[in-house]
Amino acid sequence: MKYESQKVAKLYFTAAIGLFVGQILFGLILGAQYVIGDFLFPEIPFNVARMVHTNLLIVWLLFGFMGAAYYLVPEEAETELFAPWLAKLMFWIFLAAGAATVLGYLLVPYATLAEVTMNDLLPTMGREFLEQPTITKLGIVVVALAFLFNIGMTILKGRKTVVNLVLLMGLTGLAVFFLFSFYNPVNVVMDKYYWWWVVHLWVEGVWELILGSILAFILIKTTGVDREVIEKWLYIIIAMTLITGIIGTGHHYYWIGTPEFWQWWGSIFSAMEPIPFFMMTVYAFNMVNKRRRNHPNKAAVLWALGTAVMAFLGAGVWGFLHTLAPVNYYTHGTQITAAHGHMAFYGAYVMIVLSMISYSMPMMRGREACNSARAQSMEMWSFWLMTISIIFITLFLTGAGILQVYLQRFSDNPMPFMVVQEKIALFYWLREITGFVFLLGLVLYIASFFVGKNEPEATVELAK
Amino acid sequence: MEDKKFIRPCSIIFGLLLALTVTTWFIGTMGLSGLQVSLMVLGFALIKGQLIGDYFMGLKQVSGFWRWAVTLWLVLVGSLITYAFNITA
Amino acid sequence: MAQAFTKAMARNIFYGGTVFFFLLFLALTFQTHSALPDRDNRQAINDTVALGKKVWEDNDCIGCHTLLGEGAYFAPELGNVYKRFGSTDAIKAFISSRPKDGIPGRRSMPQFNLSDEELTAIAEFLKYVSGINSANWPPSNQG
Amino acid sequence: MEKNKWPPGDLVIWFFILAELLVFGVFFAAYAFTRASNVELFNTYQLTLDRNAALINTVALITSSYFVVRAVAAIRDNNSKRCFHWLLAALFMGVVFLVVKGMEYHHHFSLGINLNTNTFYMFYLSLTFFHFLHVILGMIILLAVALKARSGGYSAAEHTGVETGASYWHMVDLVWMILFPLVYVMR
Repeated sequence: MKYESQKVAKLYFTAAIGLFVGQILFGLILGAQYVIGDFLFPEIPFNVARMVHTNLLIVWLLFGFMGAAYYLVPEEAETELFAPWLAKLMFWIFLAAGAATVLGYLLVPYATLAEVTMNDLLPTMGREFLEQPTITKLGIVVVALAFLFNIGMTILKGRKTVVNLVLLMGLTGLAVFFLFSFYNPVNVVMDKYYWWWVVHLWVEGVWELILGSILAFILIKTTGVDREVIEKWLYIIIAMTLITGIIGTGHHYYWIGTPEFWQWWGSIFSAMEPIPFFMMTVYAFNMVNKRRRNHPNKAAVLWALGTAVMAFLGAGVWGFLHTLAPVNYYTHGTQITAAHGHMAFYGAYVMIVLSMISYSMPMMRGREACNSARAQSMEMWSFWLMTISIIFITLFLTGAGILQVYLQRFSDNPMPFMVVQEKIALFYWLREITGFVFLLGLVLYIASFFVGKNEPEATVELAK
Repeated sequence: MEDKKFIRPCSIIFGLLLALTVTTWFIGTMGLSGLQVSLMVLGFALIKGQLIGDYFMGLKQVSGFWRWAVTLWLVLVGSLITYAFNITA
Repeated sequence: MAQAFTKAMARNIFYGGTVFFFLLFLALTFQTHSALPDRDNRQAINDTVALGKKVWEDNDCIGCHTLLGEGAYFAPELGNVYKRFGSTDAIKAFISSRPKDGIPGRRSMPQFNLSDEELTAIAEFLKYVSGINSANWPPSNQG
Repeated sequence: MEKNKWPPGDLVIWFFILAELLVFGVFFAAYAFTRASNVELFNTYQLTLDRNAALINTVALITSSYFVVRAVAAIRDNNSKRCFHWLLAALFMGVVFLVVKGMEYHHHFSLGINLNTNTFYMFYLSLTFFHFLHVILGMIILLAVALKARSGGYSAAEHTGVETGASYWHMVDLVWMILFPLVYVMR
């Protein structure tokens, strides 16, 4: 860490981890409700718990991205952050808005929340992932603008590196496409069409720019490979991402009333979406193999390599499984989608944020380069526990999905939804149990921040 | 001179490409149809593709993977199309 | 050649490719808009349907159900529920008869205490959605 | 003659060319296999296409590609001016392609044909329009190269840019070599 103002990232990362815990706890509640239907009913109905689960995920990832940006941008630009006070102010505003929104979900019925936040003036609520009250959405826009201003000004006054530019483009895209969440016509097809401009163009578009630039930063720092080489590959990977991903949006336009040419355009382009993820895996391993030095923060390197692999598996392979229109005809809106969603979000976005935290947190907490060997070892245990858990969760949901597709849609006598759900309950039980293992991994992860504090830093020799 | 070595074959290839194109067009305007005709036309197209790759793109002077990149593509696309036309005939 | 490939060229392809494919995406979006009037059942949209969509959103129905396959996978697909139930009355009866404390041990839909007007509206909204041309999806009536 | 390790131009463009060929290849296969289950429909509507226009366009693209070859030869001879002129000629043939194709589109659109008319037109329009956009992109690249050539930006020693643009343009030509018989002639 070279600049004092980078430390503002610590706030963001701390909040991110806290909200991550909340997300997982609500995930466990949801998993339980899948098998014990009346669990916590009617106090916390499924839809409320799900809103909390998904919204916390989005918010903590945004905290993570912002924290990563506040840490990375000054270092790359070789200058102090333009306005650290603004970063701190926006942190508290964002945290307060997020907390108030989640409390709103939990404490009053959703319809009441819609009423008191005057949703009727500009109705934007009640759509998947965009459940936040309109006023919260406006708050997000304000926070995002202030954040972009702060980051943009820092880059403007300092050195302009590719990592910074790509990150800035990704974050700007994130803010721009979020604006489509304010468009909500009565026409359901139009509503859905532009809803995907937020959701798809985020996770399969601009977020991948953010992911790519953070990964590039960590690789530059930990491997010592020439910046030119890493930046070149970064450009190629994000070029492939957007070339395939923009038209790839079409894989959401098969069955929602949009014209049928999308079945072709969507299938062809989205089938190529795994290519950039595959390139990212090859590139990450290549760079680590070509490393000029051994970085003592072994845990951070593990997270970074893990991101590359799991993003390819979750987003690439599991996405490809059901992206072709003839397959998607049967799998659309089943547990297959849920399986893909879990591994893709964990592999691509959760892991990149945790990589960045792993790399930067020791330095912000006063270490020279990394944590003690004991803390790192515990962190790596948590890596394996969480990663293997998510793989099994994905496999169980995939199993559930295949059976669901067969019983409910493919067989000669399709069965009703609820009957099928009971027949596949075994998979849901296994998923829930695995969820607890994931929680254990998360507990270890947090514990790793508190062990070995008084022990010396790991050295390269020890870390080998 | 290097220049001539490069241009002369390309000029001949240019003539060949034109001839094959006109033949294809002629078959089209005659309204000929059927599997044999289709495959012949496809064959012309694959030859044209190979010539463009070898001479215009200059892959003939390259060794290794890239030497055969275009050829590989032509073979793949050619066989898929051939297969698709075969199952209907 | 000094270098097999350059950063400048990689950058150009990133910018060029992105602009190119985004423009193509806009062109396809334009095509989509011109095709929608024949597919999206917009002639069925009226004030009741609009109110129905508001009821749908204000109660976060998508948090449990899917609509045309999008949403949560906890409860049945509703894009075709009008066809599955056969009438708006059946939909209204189902929603209004949900027990307040749920059904012991089973997944239950909350009792939303909707007014008669809201009940009619949500049923009409679901009827409108069932008229959208979804390219023959879902594969079976069960959703 | 000793062989090169890398194809002409910047290697990045070749990755891009490979990706593009992949997309077009999949599109071609999709056309062929969809046709297999709709032979009659495809054969009927194929007759509504203008093969003469397609001939002109094929010739235009081949000629244009050949001109680009001459441009590359010129710059290898260290003749920037001649390189610029050949590129202009190539661009002119590109314009011919766009005009002729534009007239075809005008004809179809005035009949109210669009992507949603039927499966054949969906493919015909998707494939040709996707290619049409590539022609435009290729021309933009060629124009940039031509302008740089005119200002003396290339030499016999360093002309990677010319070769890069040329390679991309040949790819646009190559794809059309398959597209033309597949969509206009084979039945």
